Amino acid sequence: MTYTSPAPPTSPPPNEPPIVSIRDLQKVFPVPGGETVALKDANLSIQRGEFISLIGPSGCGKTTLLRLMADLEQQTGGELLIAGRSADAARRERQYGYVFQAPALMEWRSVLKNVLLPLEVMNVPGDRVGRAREMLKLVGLDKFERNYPWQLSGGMQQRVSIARALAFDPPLLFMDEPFGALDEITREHLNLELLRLWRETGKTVIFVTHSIPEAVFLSTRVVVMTARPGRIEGVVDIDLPHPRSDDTREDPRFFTLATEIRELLKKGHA
Amino acid sequence: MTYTSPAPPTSPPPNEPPIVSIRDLQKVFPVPGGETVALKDANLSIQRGEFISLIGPSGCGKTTLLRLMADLEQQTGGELLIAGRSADAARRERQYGYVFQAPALMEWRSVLKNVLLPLEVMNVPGDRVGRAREMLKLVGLDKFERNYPWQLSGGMQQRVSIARALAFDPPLLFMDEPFGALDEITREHLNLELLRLWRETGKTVIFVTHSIPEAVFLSTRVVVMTARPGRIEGVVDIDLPHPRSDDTREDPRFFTLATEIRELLKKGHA
Amino acid sequence: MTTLRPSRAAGLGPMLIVALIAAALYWPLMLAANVGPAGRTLASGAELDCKTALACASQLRNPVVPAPAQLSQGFVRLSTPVTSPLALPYNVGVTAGETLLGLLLATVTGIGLALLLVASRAFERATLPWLVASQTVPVVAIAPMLAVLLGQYGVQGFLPKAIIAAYIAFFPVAVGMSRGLRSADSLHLDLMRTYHASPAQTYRWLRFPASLPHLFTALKVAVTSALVGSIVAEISTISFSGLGKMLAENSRASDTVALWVIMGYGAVLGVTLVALVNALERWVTPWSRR
Amino acid sequence: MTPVRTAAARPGAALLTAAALLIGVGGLLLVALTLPVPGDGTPPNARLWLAGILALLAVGAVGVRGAAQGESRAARTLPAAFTLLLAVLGTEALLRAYAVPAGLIPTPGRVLSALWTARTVLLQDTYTTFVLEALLGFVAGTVLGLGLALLVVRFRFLERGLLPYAALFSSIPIVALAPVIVKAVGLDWPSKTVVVAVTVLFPVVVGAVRGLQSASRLHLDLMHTYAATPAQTFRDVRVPGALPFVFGALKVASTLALISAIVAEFFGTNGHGLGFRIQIEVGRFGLDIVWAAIVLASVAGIAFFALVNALETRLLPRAGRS
Amino acid sequence: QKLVPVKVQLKWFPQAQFAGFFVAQAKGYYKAEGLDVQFLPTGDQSPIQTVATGTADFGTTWITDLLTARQQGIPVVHIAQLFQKSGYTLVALNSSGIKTPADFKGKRVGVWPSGNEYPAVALLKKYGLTTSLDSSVSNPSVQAVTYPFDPSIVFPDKVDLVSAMTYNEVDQIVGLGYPLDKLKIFNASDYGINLLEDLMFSTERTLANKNFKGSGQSGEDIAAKLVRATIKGWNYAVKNQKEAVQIVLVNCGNTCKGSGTRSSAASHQTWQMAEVAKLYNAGPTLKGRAGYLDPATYKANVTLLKSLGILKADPAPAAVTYKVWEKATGKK
Ligand SMILES: Nc1ncnc2c1ncn2[C@@H]1O[C@H](COP(=O)(O)OP(=O)(O)OP(=O)(O)O)[C@@H](O)[C@H]1O
Ligand SMILES: Nc1ncnc2c1ncn2[C@@H]1O[C@H](COP(=O)(O)OP(=O)(O)OP(=O)(O)O)[C@@H](O)[C@H]1O
Ligand SMILES: Cc1ncc(C[n+]2csc(CCO)c2C)c(N)n1
Ligand SMILES: [Mg+2]
Ligand SMILES: [Mg+2]
Repeated sequence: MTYTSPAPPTSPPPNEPPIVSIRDLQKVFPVPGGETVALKDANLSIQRGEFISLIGPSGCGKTTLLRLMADLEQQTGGELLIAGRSADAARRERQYGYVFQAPALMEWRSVLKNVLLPLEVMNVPGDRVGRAREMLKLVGLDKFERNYPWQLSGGMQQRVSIARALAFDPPLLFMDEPFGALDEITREHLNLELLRLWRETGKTVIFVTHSIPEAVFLSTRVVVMTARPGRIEGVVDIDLPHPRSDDTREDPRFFTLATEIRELLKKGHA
Repeated sequence: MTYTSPAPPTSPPPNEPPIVSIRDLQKVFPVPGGETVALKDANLSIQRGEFISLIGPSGCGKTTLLRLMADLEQQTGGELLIAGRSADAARRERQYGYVFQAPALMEWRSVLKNVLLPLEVMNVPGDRVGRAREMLKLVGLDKFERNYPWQLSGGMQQRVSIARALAFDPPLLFMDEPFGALDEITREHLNLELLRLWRETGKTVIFVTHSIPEAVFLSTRVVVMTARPGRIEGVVDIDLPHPRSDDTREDPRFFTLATEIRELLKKGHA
Repeated sequence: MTTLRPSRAAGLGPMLIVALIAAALYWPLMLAANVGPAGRTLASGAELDCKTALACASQLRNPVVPAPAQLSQGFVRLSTPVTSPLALPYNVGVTAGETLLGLLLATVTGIGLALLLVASRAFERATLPWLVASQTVPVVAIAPMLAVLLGQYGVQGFLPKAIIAAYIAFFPVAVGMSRGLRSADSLHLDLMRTYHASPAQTYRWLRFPASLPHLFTALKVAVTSALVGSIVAEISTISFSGLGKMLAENSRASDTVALWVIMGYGAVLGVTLVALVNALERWVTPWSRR
Repeated sequence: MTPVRTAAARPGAALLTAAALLIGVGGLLLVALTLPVPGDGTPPNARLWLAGILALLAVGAVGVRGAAQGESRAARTLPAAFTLLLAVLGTEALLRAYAVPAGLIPTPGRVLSALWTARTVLLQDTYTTFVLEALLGFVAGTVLGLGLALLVVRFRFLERGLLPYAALFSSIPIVALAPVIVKAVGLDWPSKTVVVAVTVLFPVVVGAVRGLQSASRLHLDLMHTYAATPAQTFRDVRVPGALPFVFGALKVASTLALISAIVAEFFGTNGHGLGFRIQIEVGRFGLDIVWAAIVLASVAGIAFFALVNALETRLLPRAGRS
Repeated sequence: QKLVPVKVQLKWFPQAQFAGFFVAQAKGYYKAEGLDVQFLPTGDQSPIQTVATGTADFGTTWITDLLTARQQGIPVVHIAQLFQKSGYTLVALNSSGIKTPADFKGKRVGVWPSGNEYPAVALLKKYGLTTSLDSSVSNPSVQAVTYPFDPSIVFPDKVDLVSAMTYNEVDQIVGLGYPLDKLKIFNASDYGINLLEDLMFSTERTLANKNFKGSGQSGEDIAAKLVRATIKGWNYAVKNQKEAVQIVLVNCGNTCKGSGTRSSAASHQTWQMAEVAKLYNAGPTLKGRAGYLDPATYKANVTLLKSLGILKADPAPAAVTYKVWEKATGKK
């Protein structure tokens, strides 16, 4: 795999607008006999090249926030800019890839063809099949390229969906609990691969996870959310050095940060 | 909540047959142009009152093993006995509850009605609605009883499905990554609740997880599996004292056991 | 859970057993159905080759339900010589041809309409009620008029029947296909949206494949509709051959037994056509397991 | 997710819509009135008028499109009404322009007046065909069909042994079936009711069986773990999942019922019913009454369809988001 | 030379009822006139519709059909009258005790729909009887039922009287096991209801066409040739009935066999040929004017139809032309 422009992580070019800028963002769902406030007064600014993790109790609005940024849902209040433009414009420019919480594979396509989908839709030039195979290899499923989704286990399906999102090499990645259904070994392997990709390509990643260690290990910043109404409880800067490795987890600072996030989470839960 | 018969964990009554006994169990799926060996030469014996975790790489056959025990799939080889009877007989006696990897809620039923389902089907006497509400409270969703499944986040749906499996108080519980989609705080809370339930009721739990700490924290034994063909790589006895609490995680033995499992897993991955 | 579902390759055994039971029940049922008319016919002084109502029940010239011997004679009479344009095999072929052409027309129209219905809310609102209405118009009543209208432009023979067949077959296709096009999973639609796929791309890569199961379900309904349509068309418009033509002729000639034999051929043709659609479905959608 | 465009939100568009509708409908009305009724006076130059009529129809279509914007009640119902109006006026104008004899195709105006002048007979016929034959037959066929579907799903043997024959029977056209049933049951309305019941039966069986078998695998697995009785699985999983399919089949059956009743009347009547009326009037070239009867059949069919539709929305407040 | 293609719509399935046409075709009479004639088989559509829209050039039908069509503005024109007498009957079993039309009161009568019910209605009206076919009557004295032509559907268990053409359905009823001596047959013509049947017609447009299908001949000329050859065919057929039946049998599909499954096509068509010969050999034909529409009979028909309320007024004179017949036969 060859990627160009290895951007320095966490140091955006000066004067560039933040890639994500959120002001007083709000999302209310109407439900029979009332409404659910899924997100309230969210404020956040993300610079190009950051790796942001969203963490928070189940039902606190993480998915909702991602969907708003991806222009899959319309906010009911506040302001949201992606790379200085509207979410809609960013989507039109194919700025981001999205890994859904559920695999969302197309049952009529084989594994390989599922990964090929974005390349075909976007008419990406070059050896598409080669590229798709490369991605499958990355997630350890190169041997399954001819299977259909229903012949895979839950975790395997989720990995295909990760390969699909990476296939067209978008500058921004939204990932909704991508590694939730994976075993720790596979997960750690993919963590490292993701970090390498991020480092080498200068992508911005916005990542939902339930694992505090994972959030600390991967991120430049961790956004901690609280439930009902969903709010941003706090943002923790992860000042661990890059590149990270298995050793990072041994760093005492790692432990401190994890505890800090843990406390924030507990506070949100109460 | 009142439960009778608090059985002493890990000490089955003498002469009782193992609640699960597996010999050379095998499951082969036919796939176009070949077959997938999902499970091979599995041998395992589980005593009443145990808490067994299954852990292993994605696609190694954990779900398959659970489905075989639950009589949802027919083995292609070997022998399988539940409480000395066939899996079919055990199922007919409503010996177990099953939490699927996906929530599998019925979209035409509200949250409360979903939890009520097994009580209605089994014609459980007494205050069913009260019981269902109690279970929803346990998983922190008592405020959502009138919502429909699609109005819940992924993790919330999974919690409803846990409440549903617990509702009819089965002696044996199969749980397929029940906490995978939950945040750490909720997860730890539910871990403790599950352990309490297990301790107080003498249930046998067979639990699939990807989290090594979770497996160690919860189990009496951890079964480590390897992928393709799915095999049992090893079984680790968790000799940590009961009842367990947050302090358990500080126990040096906890760390040793986790590392042991980790090594086994790594071995299986290679 | 494979054990809970019947496999496609279910044996022919049960069908055979049901057929045998039906065969065993046929004789008594036939007698029961015919004994009344036979008795009344005898009572009215008709000269038959039989004396008692029971004896006559199996040899009425125009039975309510024909006797097996009558059926088999009728079958041979109407099926031979096999290559004759007056015999059933050739006429079945003609009707099959009209039906398939009608189905093709119906499929093209139905899919076209479905695209319009799904693409334009204005179109749906303006026309859907009238599409439903078009199906409440009795074809038998308008088929002759339609054939006459087409006839003056030189459209005669095969084509008017196919068009009438298409008239009743397009509707299930349109409804099934629009349901299918709308059946795309919302997560998949979201996915295509994140790719900023054009509507055409969303159709090509998502809506079309997702609609195939619905389309085929509809086609199975449509193919029998088309068959009924072409038979009706043959009866009610100028036709030189076909099952409908034979039905009309034999009904004018009071040949009840022949009607049963032709109906039998029609039913077999219907099942064959449905099986054909099934085979096509399995070929087009290899991913579907069941 | 696209923002909803409403005519109200854009006054310019609303004005344009109104103007287009006015020109389309008013123009056609004017044309229809200017042209002589076929038979009165000299036939006009058809080709010239054709161009004008098509142009007016096109303008009207633009108006209909405009009227369909938004989610108001009017936007839902008016377009269909305007389409009908345009179609009726367009047909009237075309038939006049081409001076088509009333004995071949009557103008909508004549059909309307026939509807009025023959109203008592036609209403009586509608009662016979719609209520006695179609409705009763539909109910009987549906009840039987659902019962059969239950049996078929309950006993797998029947599914394999009987269901294939259902397909066999459903491909027997009514035109072949009706004479046999009329012969067996008689010429009065019950024979038509039986024909309707038989034709309704098969779509209902097939739809219900398909629906009952469409249950999600995971849900069936779940009930399996509860060792639920087949009856319970039925009630809690299969039936809720089957309802959409059953209603789909019922909608098809509702239009089928009416057509079958009419067609069956072609094979013998005691002088009542829309099918009888159509048949007898065709022979007299009273095509205005024929079309009036067809219109009534259509209206009854649509009403029937709408009834089933309303029942569906009532019984299935679908939880799904679109 | 090149033959002019001509399409003729028959009003029923091929059988001896159209023997003259088939004989003319087989003997080459049409070809001799320079015509290439194709017979279109019947369907549920009326011959009027096929001819009026130009799907066929000429057709056969019966008088009521033609005049009611004319009344509804369809410009069809009578050009030749083949059958000079009505073959319409109502048939009862002798055992029913029905002796005269007056006995029909309170009985069930089976009639054919689609305009074929008029002779029965006329007969009943003549005896002061009303039927349920007339929707303005509240207490009809005769219960009429309609059915699709095949008498075996209703006779004798569902109706007391059933419609039958002398040349077809009567023999079908015989085939059901009721020989003629068990039947009471009411011939409509015996009771003064002589609505004329098989006639030839075309449209004003076709007849006025100066260049019929590019043949250089007028529509009227073609019509005359067609009528001439057809009459020649008919004359031959009624004289050589055995041979005519053989020719007919070649033309029929499944329809010639008559009632039920037992009687042979040949014997049924032999009967039919004999019966249609009687209808052909009547009135003007006996005076050597075959194909001529007797103005007196025509007038009587019009009067009858007006009294029944079927015709509201006298038909336009253009409904009938004698020019074609005159051109064909050279007679006046
Ligand atoms: N379509 C909807 N209609 C109504 N309520 C909704 C809808 N979608 C989400 N919600 C509600 O919004 C809140 C936030 O949901 P969201 O899916 O964003 O949570 P989440 O943080 O992703 O949770 P999880 O970790 O469990 O996936 C929840 O309370 C949920 O019930
Ligand atoms: N119905 C099936 N047909 C064919 N292959 C199957 C089927 N179900 C499972 N498999 C295969 O069996 C193997 C084991 O699957 P299983 O679902 O048991 O894995 P798992 O351990 O639960 O994985 P995960 O942690 O990802 O859920 C996988 O390789 C999968 O592809
Ligand atoms: C064999 C035979 N049977 C019935 C008709 C129908 N038909 C034609 S004219 C007419 C009216 C009689 O006055 C009727 C009933 C037919 N043409 N040939
Ligand atoms: Mg979520
Ligand atoms: Mg699994």
